[in-house]
Amino acid sequence: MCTLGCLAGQPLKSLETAARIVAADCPDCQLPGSIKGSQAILRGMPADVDALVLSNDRLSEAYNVVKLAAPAIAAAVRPGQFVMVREDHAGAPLLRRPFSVFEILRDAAGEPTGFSLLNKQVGVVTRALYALEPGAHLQCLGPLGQPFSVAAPSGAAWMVAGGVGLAPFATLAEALRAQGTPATLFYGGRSVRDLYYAGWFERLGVRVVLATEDGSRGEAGLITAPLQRELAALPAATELMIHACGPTGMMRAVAQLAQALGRSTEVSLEPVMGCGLGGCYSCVVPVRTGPQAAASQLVRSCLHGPVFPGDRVVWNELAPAH
Amino acid sequence: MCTLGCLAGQPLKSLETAARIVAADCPDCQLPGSIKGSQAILRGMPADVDALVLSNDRLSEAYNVVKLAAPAIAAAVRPGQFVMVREDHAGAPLLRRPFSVFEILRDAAGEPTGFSLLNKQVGVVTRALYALEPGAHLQCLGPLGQPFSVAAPSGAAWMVAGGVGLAPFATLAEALRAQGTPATLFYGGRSVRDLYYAGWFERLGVRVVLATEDGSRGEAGLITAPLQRELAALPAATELMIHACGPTGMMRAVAQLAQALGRSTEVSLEPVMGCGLGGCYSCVVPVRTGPQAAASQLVRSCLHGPVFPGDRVVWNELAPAH
Amino acid sequence: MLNAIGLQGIGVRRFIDERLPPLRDQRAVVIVNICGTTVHEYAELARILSDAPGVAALELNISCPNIKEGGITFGCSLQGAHDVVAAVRRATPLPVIPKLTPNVTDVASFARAAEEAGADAVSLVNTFLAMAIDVETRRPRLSNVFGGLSGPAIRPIAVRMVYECRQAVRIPIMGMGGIMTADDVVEFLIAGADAVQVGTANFVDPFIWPKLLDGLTAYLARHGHGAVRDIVGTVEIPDRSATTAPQRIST
Amino acid sequence: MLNAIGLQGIGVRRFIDERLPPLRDQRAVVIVNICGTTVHEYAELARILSDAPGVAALELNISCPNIKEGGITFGCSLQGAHDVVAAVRRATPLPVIPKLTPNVTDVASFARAAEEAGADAVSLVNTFLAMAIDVETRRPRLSNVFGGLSGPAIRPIAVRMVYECRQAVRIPIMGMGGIMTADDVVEFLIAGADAVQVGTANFVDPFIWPKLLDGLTAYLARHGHGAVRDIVGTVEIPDRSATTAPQRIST
Ligand SMILES: Cc1cc2nc3c(=O)[nH]c(=O)nc-3n(C[C@H](O)[C@H](O)[C@H](O)COP(=O)(O)OP(=O)(O)OC[C@H]3O[C@@H](n4cnc5c(N)ncnc54)[C@H](O)[C@@H]3O)c2cc1C
Ligand SMILES: Cc1cc2nc3c(=O)[nH]c(=O)nc-3n(C[C@H](O)[C@H](O)[C@H](O)COP(=O)(O)OP(=O)(O)OC[C@H]3O[C@@H](n4cnc5c(N)ncnc54)[C@H](O)[C@@H]3O)c2cc1C
Ligand SMILES: Cc1cc2nc3c(=O)[nH]c(=O)nc-3n(C[C@H](O)[C@H](O)[C@H](O)COP(=O)(O)O)c2cc1C
Ligand SMILES: Cc1cc2nc3c(=O)[nH]c(=O)nc-3n(C[C@H](O)[C@H](O)[C@H](O)COP(=O)(O)O)c2cc1C
Ligand code: FES
Ligand code: FES
Repeated sequence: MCTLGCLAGQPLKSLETAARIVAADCPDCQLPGSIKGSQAILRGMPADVDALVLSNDRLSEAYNVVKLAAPAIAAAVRPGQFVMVREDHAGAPLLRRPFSVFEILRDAAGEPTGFSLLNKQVGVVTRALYALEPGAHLQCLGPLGQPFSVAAPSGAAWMVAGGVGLAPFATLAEALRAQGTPATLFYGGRSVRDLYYAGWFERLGVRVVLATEDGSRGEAGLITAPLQRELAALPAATELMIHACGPTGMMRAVAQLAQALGRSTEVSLEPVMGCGLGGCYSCVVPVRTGPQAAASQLVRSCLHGPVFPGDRVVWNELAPAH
Repeated sequence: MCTLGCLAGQPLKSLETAARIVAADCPDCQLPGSIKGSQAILRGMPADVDALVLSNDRLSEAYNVVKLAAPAIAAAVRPGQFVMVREDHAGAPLLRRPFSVFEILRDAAGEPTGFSLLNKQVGVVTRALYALEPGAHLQCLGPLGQPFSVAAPSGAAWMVAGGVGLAPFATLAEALRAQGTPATLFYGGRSVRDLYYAGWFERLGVRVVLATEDGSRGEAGLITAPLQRELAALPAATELMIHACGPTGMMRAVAQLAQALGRSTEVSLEPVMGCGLGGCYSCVVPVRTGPQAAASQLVRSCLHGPVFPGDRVVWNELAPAH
Repeated sequence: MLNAIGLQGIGVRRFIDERLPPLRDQRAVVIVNICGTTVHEYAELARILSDAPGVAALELNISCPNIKEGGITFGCSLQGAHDVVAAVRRATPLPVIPKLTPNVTDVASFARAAEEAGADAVSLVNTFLAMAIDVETRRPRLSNVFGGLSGPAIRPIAVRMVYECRQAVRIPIMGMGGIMTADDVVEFLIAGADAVQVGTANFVDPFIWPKLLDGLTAYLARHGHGAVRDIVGTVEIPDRSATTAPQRIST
Repeated sequence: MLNAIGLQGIGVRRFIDERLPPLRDQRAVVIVNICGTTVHEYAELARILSDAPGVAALELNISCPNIKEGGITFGCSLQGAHDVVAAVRRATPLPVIPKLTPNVTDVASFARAAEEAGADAVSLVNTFLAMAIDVETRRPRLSNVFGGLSGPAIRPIAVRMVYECRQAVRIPIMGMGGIMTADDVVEFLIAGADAVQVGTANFVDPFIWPKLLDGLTAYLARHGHGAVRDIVGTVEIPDRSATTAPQRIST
């Protein structure tokens, strides 16, 4: 209910001094409410970093990778979490935009110093991110959201990425490799021009399966085709967690394929997000209250996601098929 | 009347194609109206330069000098002309701000390469100009406005500057020296902290007379005191033009002193300007239709000024004495 | 931006004598914006301008927030708006284009009143009545206390109003309010404007015209349209059930 | 920003059971914003909340542009606004604070109607009804077609409305609309707001609260004031004749 904080949240006629203004932490969102005098109690808040742009590598006409100095975020982030980014130029939109943390950058001693964003131009802010020059700054708030669960070492982990949906899997792949979980990346795009960093994952020891709709790299067709074959071939005893990120139609197909074979999935949804902190309710998605439940409710994907169990998402209500 | 151009300035029902849209050059302002097809006829328009910030020299807590690369403007500007500046950051105001061209920057061969601004912090944009770092860019439109008349070599020229009103006199001093006119700068401020570049003018061969209200440099009191003394002492036969720029009260005093002794003045007014091109009418000032005329009219100081004969300004209507 | 410029017109006689001839020489299509303090004055201005060669149409400013008497008082009353338009309609054979104020509860009803009174088109929007205070001096930033808000801030409200009027009347609409880019021009056209005007953007960038025109031409070409009219009012209101993931927030 | 969030409340029962207790534990002063579709529903909500310990006041949302039925229909009719406030007034001993919409011709008359109906204060402004179109798809950017415009764009209009209401009523005013900085807070207070609310800025900068509070405290200290009330409504309307050079434009 606290989409608004009231600077003078007390009986109006007794509003006296700024120092007496007291609001409260409402349990409903992550926006801080508690302000005692001018001493804000902001424990547990994500960091808001004015991150220096170290480099901007343009991969193609649409994709680029921006490296940012932001030790506080890099040290805290877990696979699948995101940052809310603000681009500061005249005419820039007011609201921040959500981006997955892509690579973690480290110094020679292995300490996290920053992270990169894998960006695809689709509108105003993503165009500005594409045009960024080193030396510029980008305001980044994070890490935010619920991370992927990292599968137990005994099992296997498959990642299914469509296009820019690759972004959250760099950190996940590193976490999986760190604990020795065998990892596979199923990675699809329209054409070879939408596939990047396959070598990066291979060097990490991830098995990579590629597909392009136009057949310009890997198997011709949708990535769900090889996924389905391998799923059918996998011994039932092998523990498996499938993580998917990409177009909604792809994630839906992956979740339904897996569910039919009794496999668990986690999908990373990408609704439009206004704040990333639970304050604006722009990002609500319909999820079932239990795995089999008929009842569903709208939950904010910035707080309760962006990662959700695939079988909890009410796909029909999220994005009906055409 | 053309505060607005109409993208489809023709009978509405016949609006057909973008290519057929034709508007017109209205003689009333400098905004271009003539658009034939998509070929704009923009001859005679000032240059709009995305100028690189070469350096920013902070003279004090309030004053600074920003050097800008802008050959097109530097080559065209005449003493007393100004540029409209736009600072491009989120939250920056929409409208540009007027600034006098201060120094002309030249390369080793003497070719104009850019210019500087003498800036004093008073609000949003002037604060941003104070904070500028080299490497940033500033959008500058100019040169604009009517320049000072440069006195004939036979006569003398006096410049009277208050605080940041010094700005238009660097180019005027150079022009006067170039033609051998003896030049004096009367330069006043609250304290020594408001006086800069006196040495710069002296090195150019300009005689400099200083006054500060607190007596911390030069004569104690207002700059109009030494001005009045020297005016009274000047042989009537000596041709003289007095140029003044600074607080309105100072310019008014100078104009009235001079008029009483039959001397000519030019004052550079500083009303708030929204566009600098005659389009918005925010900058109108009351001027007499002739030197002795009782009748006055409102004219736009961006087009017909900022420099006006001191005896034409209707000071009472411009800024009544308190 | 906030302005309290007032109307700086030089008077109808001087306009006809001094401004109109050079415009006529350039074969410009001139729409004259007029403002009066009484119904009679509007009609009189219209009559005088009808006799001047080179005037293509009259825009009636019944919405200037910077003129105490007249202007906005007609713009905020349905009866007043109707009376002014009807009087000017009787006074001139020229196309009559009342310009509506956004400072009303239901702008579409004013468009309807204008159409019923015989307007050939409507223009909208004029500026929003607004105020800014300098916190250091505690004085209003404008000497006039109030001013008119224009520029990009008002665009989403202006687009909504153009869309509402498009549903309400059949006469052409000239849309405006905060146009800064060619995409903004297209947005007004798609919402239902037959033509657009651009004010504030000129002050920020005097080279805005060729940019808008080139951008508009490129947009039409890219989408396979030969004429502006092909996109006028073509906003697609999606069928709720067939929508993709709902978008609840923007910018 | 443009929003069509709708009202995502969890219902009054769950609010009382789940949200209120932890707020009460923190000794928070809770003002509950309620919205109904009939006068009866508003009164019923007020009655239920009056019995729940820990509610300090009720803000009546009679101005939400995102709810078709109710809300805005009360906010745009003087009689409707009066009736809702009067009914809630009878139903509760709690302070009643109707929240006014800016989408009207004369907001001050609504403040007056609220005062006459027994409101303890008024809040203003809610969002402006607005629309944005994606020019590539030609669809409205919001699935809902229309949304509410908030944020810095609307501030000069909101400040004007607070000033107008301050001249019209004696009850306290909660001002809001586009507050992003401490100077903006001060501007609303000087215009006549007794308190302010901040919405959109939270989404852009979750650390906005301490910044606003520190800035407000610094402003008061710098100007020698001990309390917020010392600056409420202190805008100085300059005497025309004694003014310095007139300012006709801003920002
Ligand atoms: C948790 C999360 C992580 C994300 N990670 C990445 C990432 O790593 N790399 C990346 O390039 N993108 C990522 N996105 C998507 C990215 O946030 C949007 O592309 C971006 O917000 C668009 O902003 P814009 O200003 O460029 O587009 P706008 O100009 O605002 O809009 C252009 C078009 O894009 C659509 N759009 C706007 N926001 C989104 C969105 N969130 N998802 C889908 N369509 C949208 C609009 O409806 C419109 O049609 C992520 C989104 C979420 C929610
Ligand atoms: C022809 C011309 C040449 C100028 N040359 C210089 C120069 O070389 N160096 C320099 O530092 N300044 C110069 N000025 C003044 C400068 O334009 C203003 O200080 C500037 O516009 C203030 O912008 P801001 O955003 O910092 O202030 P804002 O935040 O817009 O306003 C802060 C305060 O300054 C006042 N103000 C705004 N504009 C002006 C103005 N034009 N004149 C006086 N007060 C104003 C406002 O009323 C307000 O009280 C010049 C002005 C003109 C018209
Ligand atoms: C400085 C200025 C002067 C204006 N003068 C007039 C006028 O004389 N008559 C009129 O109908 N509208 C006038 N307007 C309103 C504009 O025509 C236009 O309706 C409004 O500014 C919205 O468009 P914009 O955002 O493109 O400026 C003026 C606007 C500005 C900013
Ligand atoms: C996402 C969002 C949700 C809102 N929800 C409500 C609401 O539930 N009730 C209400 O009275 N106003 C609501 N508002 C309006 C705000 O309370 C406020 O009146 C308006 O946004 C102007 O203030 P701002 O510019 O500081 O946001 C909402 C505004 C936004 C942006
Ligand atoms: S609630 Fe604002 S983005 Fe989730
Ligand atoms: S007319 Fe716009 S500044 Fe002079």
